[in-house]
Amino acid sequence: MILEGKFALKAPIQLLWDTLLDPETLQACIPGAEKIARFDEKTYDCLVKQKVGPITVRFKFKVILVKVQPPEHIEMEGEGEDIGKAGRFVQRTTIDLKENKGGEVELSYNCKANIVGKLAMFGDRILKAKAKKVEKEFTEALHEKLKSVV
Amino acid sequence: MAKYLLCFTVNGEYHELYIKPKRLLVEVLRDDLGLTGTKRACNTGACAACTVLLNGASVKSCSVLALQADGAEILTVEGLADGARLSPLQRSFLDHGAYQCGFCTPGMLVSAQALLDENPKPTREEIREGIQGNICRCTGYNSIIRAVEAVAKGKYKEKG
Amino acid sequence: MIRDFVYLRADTLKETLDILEQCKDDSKIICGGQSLLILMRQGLVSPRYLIDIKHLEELDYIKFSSQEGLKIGAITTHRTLEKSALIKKRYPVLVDMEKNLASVQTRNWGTIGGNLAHGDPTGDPGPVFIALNAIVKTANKERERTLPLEEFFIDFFETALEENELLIEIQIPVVPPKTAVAYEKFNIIKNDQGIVSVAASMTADDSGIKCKDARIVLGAAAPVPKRAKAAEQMLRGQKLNERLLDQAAEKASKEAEPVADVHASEDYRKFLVKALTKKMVMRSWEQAKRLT
Amino acid sequence: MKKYTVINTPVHNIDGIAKVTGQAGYTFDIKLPHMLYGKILRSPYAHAKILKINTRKAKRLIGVKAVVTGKDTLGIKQGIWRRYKELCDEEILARSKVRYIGEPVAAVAAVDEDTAEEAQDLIEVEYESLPAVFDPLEAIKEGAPQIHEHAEQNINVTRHIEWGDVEEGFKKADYIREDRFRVSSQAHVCMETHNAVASYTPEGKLTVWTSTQSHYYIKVLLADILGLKENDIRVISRYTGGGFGSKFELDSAQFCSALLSMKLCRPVKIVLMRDEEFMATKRRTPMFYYLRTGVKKDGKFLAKEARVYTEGGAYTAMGATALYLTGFFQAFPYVWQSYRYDGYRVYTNTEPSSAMRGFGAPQATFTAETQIDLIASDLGIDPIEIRRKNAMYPGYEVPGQARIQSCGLSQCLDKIEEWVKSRGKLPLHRGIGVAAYGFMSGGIFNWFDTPYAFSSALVQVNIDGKVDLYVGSQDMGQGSNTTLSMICAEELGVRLEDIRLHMGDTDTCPVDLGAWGSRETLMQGNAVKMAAADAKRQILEFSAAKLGPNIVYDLDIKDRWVHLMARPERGLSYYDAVKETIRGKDGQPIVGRGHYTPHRKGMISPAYSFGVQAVEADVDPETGKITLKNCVTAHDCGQVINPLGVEGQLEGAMAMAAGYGFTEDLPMDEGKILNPNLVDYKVLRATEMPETKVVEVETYEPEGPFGAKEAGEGLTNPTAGALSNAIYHATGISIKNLPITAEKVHDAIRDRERKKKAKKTDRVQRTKQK
Repeated sequence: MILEGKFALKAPIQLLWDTLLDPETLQACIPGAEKIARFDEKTYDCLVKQKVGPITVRFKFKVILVKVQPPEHIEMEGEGEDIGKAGRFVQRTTIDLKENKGGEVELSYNCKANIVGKLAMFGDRILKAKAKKVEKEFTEALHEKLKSVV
Repeated sequence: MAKYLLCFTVNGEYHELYIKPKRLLVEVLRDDLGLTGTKRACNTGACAACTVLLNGASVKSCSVLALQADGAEILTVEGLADGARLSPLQRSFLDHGAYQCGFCTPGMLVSAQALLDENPKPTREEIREGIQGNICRCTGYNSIIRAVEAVAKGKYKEKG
Repeated sequence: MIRDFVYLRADTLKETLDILEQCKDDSKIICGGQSLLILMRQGLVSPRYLIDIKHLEELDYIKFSSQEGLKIGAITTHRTLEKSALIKKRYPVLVDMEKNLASVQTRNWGTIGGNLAHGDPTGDPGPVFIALNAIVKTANKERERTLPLEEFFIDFFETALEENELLIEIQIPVVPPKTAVAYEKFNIIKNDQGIVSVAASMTADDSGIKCKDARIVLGAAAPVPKRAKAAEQMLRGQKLNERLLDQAAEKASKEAEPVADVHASEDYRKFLVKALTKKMVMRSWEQAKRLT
Repeated sequence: MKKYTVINTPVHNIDGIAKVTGQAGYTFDIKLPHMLYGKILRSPYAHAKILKINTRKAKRLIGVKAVVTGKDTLGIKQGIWRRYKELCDEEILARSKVRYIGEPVAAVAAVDEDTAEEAQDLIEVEYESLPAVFDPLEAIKEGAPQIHEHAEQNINVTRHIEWGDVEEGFKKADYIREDRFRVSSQAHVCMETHNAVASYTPEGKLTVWTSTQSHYYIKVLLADILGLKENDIRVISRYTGGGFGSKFELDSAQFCSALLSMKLCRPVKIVLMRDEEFMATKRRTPMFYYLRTGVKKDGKFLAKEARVYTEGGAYTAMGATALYLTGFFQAFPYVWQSYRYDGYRVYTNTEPSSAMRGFGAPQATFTAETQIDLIASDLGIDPIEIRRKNAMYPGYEVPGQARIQSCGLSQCLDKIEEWVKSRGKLPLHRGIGVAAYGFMSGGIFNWFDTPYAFSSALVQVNIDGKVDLYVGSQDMGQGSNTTLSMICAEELGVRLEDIRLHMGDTDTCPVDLGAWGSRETLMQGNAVKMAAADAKRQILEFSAAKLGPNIVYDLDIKDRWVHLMARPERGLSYYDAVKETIRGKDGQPIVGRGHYTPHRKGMISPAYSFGVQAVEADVDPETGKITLKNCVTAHDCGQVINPLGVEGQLEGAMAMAAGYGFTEDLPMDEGKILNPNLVDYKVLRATEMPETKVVEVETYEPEGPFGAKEAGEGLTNPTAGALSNAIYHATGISIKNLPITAEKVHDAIRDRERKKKAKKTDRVQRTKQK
């Protein structure tokens, strides 16, 4: 499944860039994030809890920054699995920052995510709906967070 | 994990069993009582191969906890015939070729029986709706519908 | 694989609520279990305690009075509703809805309370009961409370039920005069869950010319059964004509927030909402205006 | 005297009573003393290297008896292509690399299913994810990830068929039409999922009970991959709960249970769950089809060019045959002056696509028949007329490919035309679509490299006149047991109830290649007929002395009466004749043997069935929803053996094929099937089935037993095409992308409206400008 979108903020691009890569920002913005730590320069360790009705999953996964071109472009890949073995999660995300006229920065993202395992049995629709919701909450939170920094 | 007492009647025979609460009705029928006529084919409650009658109503035995059948009367495909004497529906299924691989047949027969018990003179449309929950991958259903219709029209009244 | 659990069953509602209070942190209620057991089999839900209420006869009833309307006990099966002469006479739309809800086997064992408490936005009863202005009654050890069904659904598979609460009754208040309700779902395989569904309740004014009230509820078109309030507003107080119907249907389709899946795209679902809204509003209106 | 006393009389299947009473025992029902339960761990990756598998934790779990991985195998790549080793490319338990989501990587045996499942979660597999490719058109591009070392640009197999001068044909054509199609996948959905119980004993013998279409194949393939002798393995399959092509290849349940049992010397049972069945038991081959067709004004077919790319998935499986057959049946059942086919099977990181009922022909028939209606409509010719004009006929030779002997296609067209006319004027938004088709009666291919006859049978007549019939074929619901018993009874001159058929056991039954490619009636039927004739000859030889005819050939048996053909009233009881014969043979029972292997019958099959189907459907112009109303089929299967069986096969095939036409599909996201369950995978239900009618067109097939040929598999060919034509006639819209969902129809109708509107405004504007 593909999630993509963009939004714009009035802020210096470097500041946005730094905030974005900060584990604290991520932990604050990713819904259900229980732990996000930087393992090394390129790797994050994450634990994210998600709930759909009676189903709760905890995804333990690594995110690796495969391509970093400050302050404009990041590509990252992540994968991991639910602690209860309900599914395995793989994602590839690209984020682009672009300075527009008038000091505005446009942030666009494209995330290809895939879940396999028992969870996938539960229904493509619900996973997609949930992902969409998580995406919305994340971008809203990020938007807020970034606004608060600038 | 503690086991619980399950008392129920299956095809007229009374049983008392100690089972784990997570056991499904289909599992107890097949594994504990050896009534393997009842099949299981989807794991999502979608195919109805496991249909049995519970106090006269058709249910999917894969979607009923065995303990919930405590005190109930169950009828499985093995209970349809009386010794060597097949039920009207069974005879009609034979005559109409209403089965092929036979794997869905037990569930199909029980569903059809439930339909006729409730509505002895169903229309063709009602028959279609009555067996709608049961998947058959072989026959294309129409021979099954003809078989049920024949029974409804009284063609199998005489004892077989 | 279903993980082991402790099976709990009490003889009365009161005792059941006591048990629920004690093990609320890690328990699930099972009634018909038609949805729950599938999740448990996948290993997606593994409660420590499973509380069985299937046999609680005190919750198995259909009552009607002209003052209070309809009351349905939570463990009433779909099939009981479908075959009830009372329901057939007074709420034919419910019989229609039930006849097309899943397979006979599921309807024989599954219950109305279980269906609603599962909180599946593709469920059939949700939209119809909301159109009928239904209220749910819940109880915990301490108290009972009621809330509109519309507020009961919170998110995908999430309801307003607290961990220590049980859904015990569904009520349909007295239906205003000259009111009719229609419901239909769109699917390819009959009795399958709807790709989308729409319930519409129309009330005609005394003269039978103008729409006095309208309630339109969309199923499988959002994380919860969703009222198309803007569309309803367009109809209230108006004389119905083709153009207005089209506009209202268009509005309802804009209010829908469907998600694409293997069965249909977002656009197609929105289109279906439009088509079904028009059809259901028309159908219920035609009935409503003729009522006395 | 009636021509036949047994065949052509409707009878219920001989295993019917067992099936309607729930007594029929499937592999799924087997429980052996001391039996363990196995589960298979599968890859969550579409393409990855296996770096390490740690089974320690799993093995430590109480109740777990063994865990096996690719390292415990001989690492032999297997496949039915024993004559073409490069096509044997699947290990079943991957050792170093996985190529699709669902590929087995480890298996565990434990005391019960739950423990095995728990252990599965404790096996730790370290993968290194590799770039993957899912679309065949992407996979053939330069720089695409390479899935197998030996296959550059991921091309697995190519096929070419050509006759006549295609270029010349196009030059002569008055009208040329090009179309592109995308034909989707389909899941088999056998009601009994793939399963096996394997029991290895210290004597070195392995017994495998399994739900299969070919116990002989399974036995030999297991021997190959386990390093055992063929005859140290016994494969038993009494009842098979459905088989539509996926059950004649070796599967993971069979292999893993055998491997575990050999390690433990205990019986191990593995039953695949429904999601595994969807993900990893192979599926119908999706295809990209390009068709270019040239015809005369009057509709005479001149030239056709077909180019096909098939989505092969991760392994060859039986996909190479599907590639060939789709090319062959693309030109069927018509006379083409020239034809050229180029097919490419491409590896992708998806579940392997393989044989499924129709074996490439449904894809061919859908595309060809849809295009024919478009051509007919473009030229203003009646759809049945254009088919009649080009129909194959008895004695026609498909150049270099096949020779048609019996062919009732024209009669089928007549019957269908009659029915279509009887429908009169149709209501609005309703259409009738027609499709013609044909299919083979058993494949001539011996990719398996068996030295045995393709089919053999043994008939033993006992002292009480009862007959034991031993066949190697497999009844998986299609009713071959009954058909074969009827053939035996007819030939021998006894009644059906005199026959006791034995099948599904490699220890006691002679070899037959199994139930696939519609081979049982003709091939196994011929073997049975020959065996019965052999036994009969022995009885007649002894009877001759008593009845005193000129020569033995003047005698016959019918309905248990041995008699002079010229004077049927003169004869003796069959029972007495049998007793005399056995006495005369020094007390030996009467044994007849028969076998069949097609010789000099072209490239494909010894005989072909033909038919025409009409589908009547409603299309809701608003939502695009399709409702099937009627389906009428005229089918030429030669001499009908069991009318009840034929009817059932035809209706069943139609239901499956209709599903293929408008509801069934396996959509994927990066190689992951999105609907691997029966809730989201839409199989037709009783409420969606239209009324069906079957019209038998009898012909006599010289190569078949009593003139019989295929009935049942070929019927999966026409429905999608007939439906697509019905939709076309109802709406004017032709959907070239299966399945024809309501949404696709809806979108096409809206699209057309928009274009019409745009044209109109365009015209209005231009008028204004003027």
